[in-house]
Amino acid sequence: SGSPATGTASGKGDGTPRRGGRLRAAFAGGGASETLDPHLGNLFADAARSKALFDKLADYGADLAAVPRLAEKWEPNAGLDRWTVTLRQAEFHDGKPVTAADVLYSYRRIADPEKAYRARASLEPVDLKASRATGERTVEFVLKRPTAEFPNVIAAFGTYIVQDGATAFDRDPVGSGPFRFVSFTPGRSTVLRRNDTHWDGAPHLDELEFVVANEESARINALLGGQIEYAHELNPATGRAHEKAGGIEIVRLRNSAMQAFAMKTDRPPFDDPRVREAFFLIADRQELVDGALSGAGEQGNDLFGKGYEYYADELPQRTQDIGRARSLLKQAGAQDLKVTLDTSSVAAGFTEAAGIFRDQAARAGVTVDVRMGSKDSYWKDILDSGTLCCYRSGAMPIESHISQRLLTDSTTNATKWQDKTFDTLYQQAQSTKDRTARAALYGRMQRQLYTEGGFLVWGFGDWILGTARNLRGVAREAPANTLDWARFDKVWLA
Amino acid sequence: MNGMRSWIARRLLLGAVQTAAVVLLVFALTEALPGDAAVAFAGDQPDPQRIAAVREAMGLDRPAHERLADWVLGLLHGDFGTSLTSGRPVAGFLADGFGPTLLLAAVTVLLLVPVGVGLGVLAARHEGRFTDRLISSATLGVYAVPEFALGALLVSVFALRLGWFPPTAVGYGTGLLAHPAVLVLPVLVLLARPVCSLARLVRAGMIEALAAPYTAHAERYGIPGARVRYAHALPNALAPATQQLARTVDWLLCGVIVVEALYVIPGLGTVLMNAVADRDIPVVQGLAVVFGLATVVLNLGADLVTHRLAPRSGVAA
Amino acid sequence: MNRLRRYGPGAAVVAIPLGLALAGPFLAGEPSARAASFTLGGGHRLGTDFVGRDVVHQVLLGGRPVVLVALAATALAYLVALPLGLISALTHRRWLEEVLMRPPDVLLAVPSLLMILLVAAAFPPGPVGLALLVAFVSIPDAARIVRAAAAEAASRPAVEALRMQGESWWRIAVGYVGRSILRTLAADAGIRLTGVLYLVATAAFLGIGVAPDAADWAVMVDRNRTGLLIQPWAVVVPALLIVALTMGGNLLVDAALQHRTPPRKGRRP
Amino acid sequence: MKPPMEQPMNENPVLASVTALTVEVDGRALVDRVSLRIRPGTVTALVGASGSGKTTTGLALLGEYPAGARVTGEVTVHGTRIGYVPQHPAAVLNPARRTGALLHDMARRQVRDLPRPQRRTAARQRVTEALADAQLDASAGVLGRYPHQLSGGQQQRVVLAQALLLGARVIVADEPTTGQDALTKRRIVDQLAAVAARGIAVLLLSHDLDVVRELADEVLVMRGGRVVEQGPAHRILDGPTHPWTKELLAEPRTLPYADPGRTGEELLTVDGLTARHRTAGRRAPVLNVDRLTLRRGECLAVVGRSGSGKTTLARCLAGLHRDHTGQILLDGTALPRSLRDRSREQLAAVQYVFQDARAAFDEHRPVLDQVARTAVRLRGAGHREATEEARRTLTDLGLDDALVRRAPGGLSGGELQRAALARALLARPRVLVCDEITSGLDPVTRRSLLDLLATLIRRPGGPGVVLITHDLDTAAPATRLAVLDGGHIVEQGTREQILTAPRHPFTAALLAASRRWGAAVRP
Ligand SMILES: Nc1ncnc2c1ncn2[C@@H]1O[C@H](COP(=O)(O)OP(=O)(O)OP(=O)(O)O)[C@@H](O)[C@H]1O
Ligand SMILES: Nc1ncnc2c1ncn2[C@@H]1O[C@H](COP(=O)(O)OP(=O)(O)OP(=O)(O)O)[C@@H](O)[C@H]1O
Ligand SMILES: [Mg+2]
Ligand SMILES: [Mg+2]
Repeated sequence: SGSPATGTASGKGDGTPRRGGRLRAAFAGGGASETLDPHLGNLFADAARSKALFDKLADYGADLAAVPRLAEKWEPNAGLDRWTVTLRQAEFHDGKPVTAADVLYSYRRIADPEKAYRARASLEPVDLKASRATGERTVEFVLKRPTAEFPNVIAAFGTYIVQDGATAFDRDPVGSGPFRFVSFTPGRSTVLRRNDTHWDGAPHLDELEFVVANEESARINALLGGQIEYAHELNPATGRAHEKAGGIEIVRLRNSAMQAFAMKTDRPPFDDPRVREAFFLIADRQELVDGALSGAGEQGNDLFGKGYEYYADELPQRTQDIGRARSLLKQAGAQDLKVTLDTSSVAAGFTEAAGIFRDQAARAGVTVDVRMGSKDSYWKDILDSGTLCCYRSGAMPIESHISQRLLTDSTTNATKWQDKTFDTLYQQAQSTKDRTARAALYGRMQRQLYTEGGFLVWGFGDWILGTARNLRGVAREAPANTLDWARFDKVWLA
Repeated sequence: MNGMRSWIARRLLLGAVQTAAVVLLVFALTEALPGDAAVAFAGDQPDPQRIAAVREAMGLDRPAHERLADWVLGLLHGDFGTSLTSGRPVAGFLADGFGPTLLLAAVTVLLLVPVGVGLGVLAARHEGRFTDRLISSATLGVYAVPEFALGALLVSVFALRLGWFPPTAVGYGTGLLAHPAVLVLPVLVLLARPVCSLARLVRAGMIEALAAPYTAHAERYGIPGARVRYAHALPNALAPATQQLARTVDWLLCGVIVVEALYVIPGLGTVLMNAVADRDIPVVQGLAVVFGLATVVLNLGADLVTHRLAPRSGVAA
Repeated sequence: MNRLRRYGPGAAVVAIPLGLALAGPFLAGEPSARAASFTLGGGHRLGTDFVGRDVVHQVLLGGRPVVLVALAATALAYLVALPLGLISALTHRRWLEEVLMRPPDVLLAVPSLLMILLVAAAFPPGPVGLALLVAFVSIPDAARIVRAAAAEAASRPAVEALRMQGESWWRIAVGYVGRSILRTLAADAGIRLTGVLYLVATAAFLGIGVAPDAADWAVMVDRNRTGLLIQPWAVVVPALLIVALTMGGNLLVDAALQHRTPPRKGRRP
Repeated sequence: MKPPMEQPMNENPVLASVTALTVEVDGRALVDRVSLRIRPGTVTALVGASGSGKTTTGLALLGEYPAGARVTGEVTVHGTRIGYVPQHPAAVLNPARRTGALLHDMARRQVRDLPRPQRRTAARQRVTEALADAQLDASAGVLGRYPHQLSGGQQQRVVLAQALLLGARVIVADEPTTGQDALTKRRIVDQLAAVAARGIAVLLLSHDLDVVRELADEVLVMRGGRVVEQGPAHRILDGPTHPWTKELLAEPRTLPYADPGRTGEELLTVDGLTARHRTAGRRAPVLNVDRLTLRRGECLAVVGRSGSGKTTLARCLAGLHRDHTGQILLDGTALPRSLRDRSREQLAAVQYVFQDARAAFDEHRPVLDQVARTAVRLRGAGHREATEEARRTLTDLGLDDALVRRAPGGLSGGELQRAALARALLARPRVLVCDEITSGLDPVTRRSLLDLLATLIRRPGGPGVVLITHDLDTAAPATRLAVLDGGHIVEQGTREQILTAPRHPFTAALLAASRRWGAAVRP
């Protein structure tokens, strides 16, 4: 068993794993209102903790393709609207086996319309009323429509399997994950201990402690001072400072965060594709990557999912062309264009990118007025209002990106991209069983987005981790949110 | 003490009104902030349906005044309500955050008062001369360095290079008192600014007081220099400094966000930051009560001292 | 002869930041092209800042707003706090004092973070609005200090005598009481000025007043902090300028006030 | 008591000496080649005109000089500390500390050698004794009061107690009795004599020639910074040679201030007044006046023990003391209790001259400007006009132009007192309340000032004057006298009646005490 798709022991020369020890990992956290409910989690810290305590049916590999976890295998029917999932033999921390009933309970809990758990949107294709357990360890999922990408659904963020009937998690959460619960102080620390009977092999560590440190400098200082062994989410500048110094190990998880400007395609001035194209041409992506991400990333090509499965990397890299941008704007009758660019300190690099883009746009005669918004309500605010905003996205399959953001009925369609043919292509892809044929369809959709879409994707940021030199086995190719990211059952302290 | 007592009683009554005003104001401010707990909860998945469901689950669909009234009713029974985001009682949040905050504040104040006052008096004694200039420049210089920079500097020198103190309080949990070394650096950063403001105000008042005839008189009569300065001259210089001290203690009690973040000390400032970010109004309100009361009490205390230091005020025509 | 000794140090220290603030914008010239953020060398004498701009250029531009906004905000705060504190120190009507001083107390208890957040969200103001906001936040504090310092002076027989003469409130309050507490006011204002600077920077980050990437020393210090380890100049230089401004300014004021005290033995009982 | 005269003085060692001391400010000599010697057990008195340099000489002994002064000559002091009773006691009393604070600190240092448990009581004992020596009753809570809660005379006695407690071998006493009534003064003088008898040297600076006569062994007469005559007390006082000394010794004024024929109807009436002071949280009544009136064109003298409530009464009249019941009527209409509520006319109508002139001036502004402001504010005069008038009034009071252009710190006690009077006069008041305005003046200046006051009173439309004084000589020429004791007016009546046929035993005692000073108390 195991995770076939990703090479876990990535670091060459990490040596043979050593058993024992306590790993302390620092994350930015949610403060005193944190909970251990795996379905409630929103933050990276929540995700990492849930991953240690619980398991999902599947998870994402480094290319964001689903890899089986608790699910041993999955089989669709011919119409792709019924999927049978077989569970592997696994047990919860209290010794009870993981059963089909637990899976259905967990999914129904997530989908509870009253509760509005984050993963509910991901489970939307599943008709949970009709789905049923066909055996102790087999579940038949009935889908509302053909869904070729069903494995993405069961690998989605937050779709953890809890025990049938479980409601409270803060006291004594029981999962099937590689670590068992020891103690939890919201906003401060969570202590876990090795689950010797985990189906994927027992972790090397004896104990795992998650500590909360919201300030980046605190995380790096604690790491440098030997108070922790794993610091999540560091600044590019910090990364550069310590990469060569040698005191600690800097790990860059590539392609973790898409950075973009989102243009609302349904309203002036961006309802005119020429204006959108002009904006594509205004951006000097390298300058943005260097300035806003401090060089820690790669240029984007106005498409989501660089390096992921189905990514259209045959499309030529777009570069700045102010002259052409000017003429396109002129054609569109928007020479002295003034737009407001919404930004906020909600994500690293946002305000920087906005400032840099403002200066770039000025060269094409476009006046960009940067407006700082509240970071707490930013995503909601930019969803419907404004015309241009900073946008970013964590890793997810390209299919999920499309279904959540680019269909007419998508719930978080920040570019207001509503295109009948595009929708049709998507549905077509979902009912296509053949992978190559599906890939071709995704390619067509991406080409359309490349020429006239609303996302000006200018870069992909690295996710930077700091680890102690004696921490081994940390995956280096897993974008944030994928299986091997923040995975502590395969690391060890040398 | 009749007049004084009634004055204190009135101030306390006013204090209750003020605290209520603080709570109302904070409630209004948090309500007026864009987004609510549901929006904050939704984060980068602002699916409108989901937000609506969360809103309903949290009871945010009820009108604001109703929620406030409920909360106030609860408060009258000593119940601070429950957090919207976690569903846990707010009182627990306050209790958890209060320990570290109180500890930091207490240690800081214990050091601040002697150092600030001492430096101020020393500078005043040598007004215009080298010592004065040295003290003034040093305190002002430290004052003008932003907290994070000072914090970073202290950590890199004393924690990372020399290894004298731990760089952060990560992993010490609530047992800060058991590890005094953890407190050294945060307290130093916390001291940096108040020491300057206190010393400057003491210096200003002290220059006048030292030049006053009553000080010369005490000196003339053989009272030892230190006693003249601290027991006879200082009381005349202390009123503004007391107000400043009250503000400092208030600031320390209401959470010192930068230092808490820098050294990972989960105090009230962190609780407030998170609660505001989450729009967790009951928690924010609970904090408002605590902060309001702290401010009222501290201001009252400072005013009492001011009054005591200028005994003629109130009698004068 | 003595003048140089007295004013020399303060003037020397404050000259650099003040000179830069005044002349900087004229010396700055056109901005050079952006480079990668937090780099050293490459034609940038002090390296680049968090968005890859030349630090020297930013430093030259960044003094004026700092000096202007901080001065304006401090002055504004005192414009309100001074009368407030003096009225309440000079009145014998308790209720008037309560009416004047209790409401600002409420403001003191409201976390300033919340205040700034709200203003940032509700009506993002320009630099003028920022100065107003920062002044507004400082009023209660300053008023209390004024009140406390003035309490003793306001109850002296000299004030009674002035009243006896039918002297106007302003003359009593500003001409006598204000003058008596000048040193304390100067000490408080001198420090407040610096406090205000950083409040401006915090506010900028939240979107109030100046742009988050504005050329402003305090904003530079705040925003370049992430690069402290690889490109310290972007933080150190503006921070040192602010330190010099604070230190020099206060030392100058100290020196100016020095002669106001008669020599120790000069006062007659 | 006075040491026997026969004792040859030069056998005594010199404790302190001043030789050819010259103190110059801006080229003007405040003290000009003054020499004096102070010997143990003797009282050396400096007398002379107001502004003649007495205080400056006294301070020189303490090593203190005016700001920016050029000093030549020599001052030597053997022994360590010098006790000092300044002319304005309020200035050396710490406004933020209770009066006991310094006394206790001093006493504690003196009992350091005792075993720890006894120190406290011993220190307290010493303080109580010193207070008693200074005629203060420690049990009356004086120690627990702030300086402003004491009357002018009480403040003076506290400062005297400090000097006595110090146990220094030299005491410089600058006008130690000015604020005291005849009875208290008597005891203080006795105390000073006892101090001298213990071998302590006293430098007495005083205008009160009776006190000087009683105490001094040697007298120096000063004028314009110079010593014009010097010698054993009895010789100087009984057989003065210098004309200036003779002038000093001239009889006080006896002519009534007011023209008895011209007193008119009631001008100011105090009706059922009870004034309270807050001490230690209690509001205790300190003054009860059923009825007291001042008629147009008359001078009402208020006399009484120190601390009997005279200043409180004056402050009530002036609207400076709000905490009182009852009414104060001006021309039959009640005056607002606080001067803040009084109209400009009302302010101008009732003017008060503060007992402590130094405390009542703004130390930063020139005296002339401060005096002139009264006319500007209360009578609407122009700035130039007002300054001119101020200058004239001040000159009438013997203060020349150069003097009044200085800040108050540059004026002597008596000079400031006169400036304070001028400030009130510029309002052209209808009621002038004078609180001890002659205490800092030499007999000559005092007489001329009182003459001036009399001229004013006698002028048509002149003010009615309430004259608060401890000096019966000064009170005697008043139209009527009111005698205050313990906050009550025990007796009031015409000068003839009070001075010749006092009805109340307290009045009699006060008169007797004054007579013993040789005061010319006669109708
Ligand atoms: N700082 C000063 N600058 C200039 N002249 C001064 C200063 N201090 C005092 N004088 C002047 O010196 C003279 C002597 O003052 P001094 O106080 O010694 O007089 P005095 O004899 O004590 O008078 P009084 O009896 O009125 O107290 C006065 O004319 C006064 O105006
Ligand atoms: N502000 C005050 N608070 C409390 N008690 C006071 C206050 N002022 C005066 N007293 C007390 O009230 C009494 C009357 O004081 P007042 O000043 O009227 O006396 P006085 O007759 O003017 O005495 P003196 O001749 O010594 O100036 C004194 O016993 C004094 O101690
Ligand atoms: Mg004198
Ligand atoms: Mg009196």
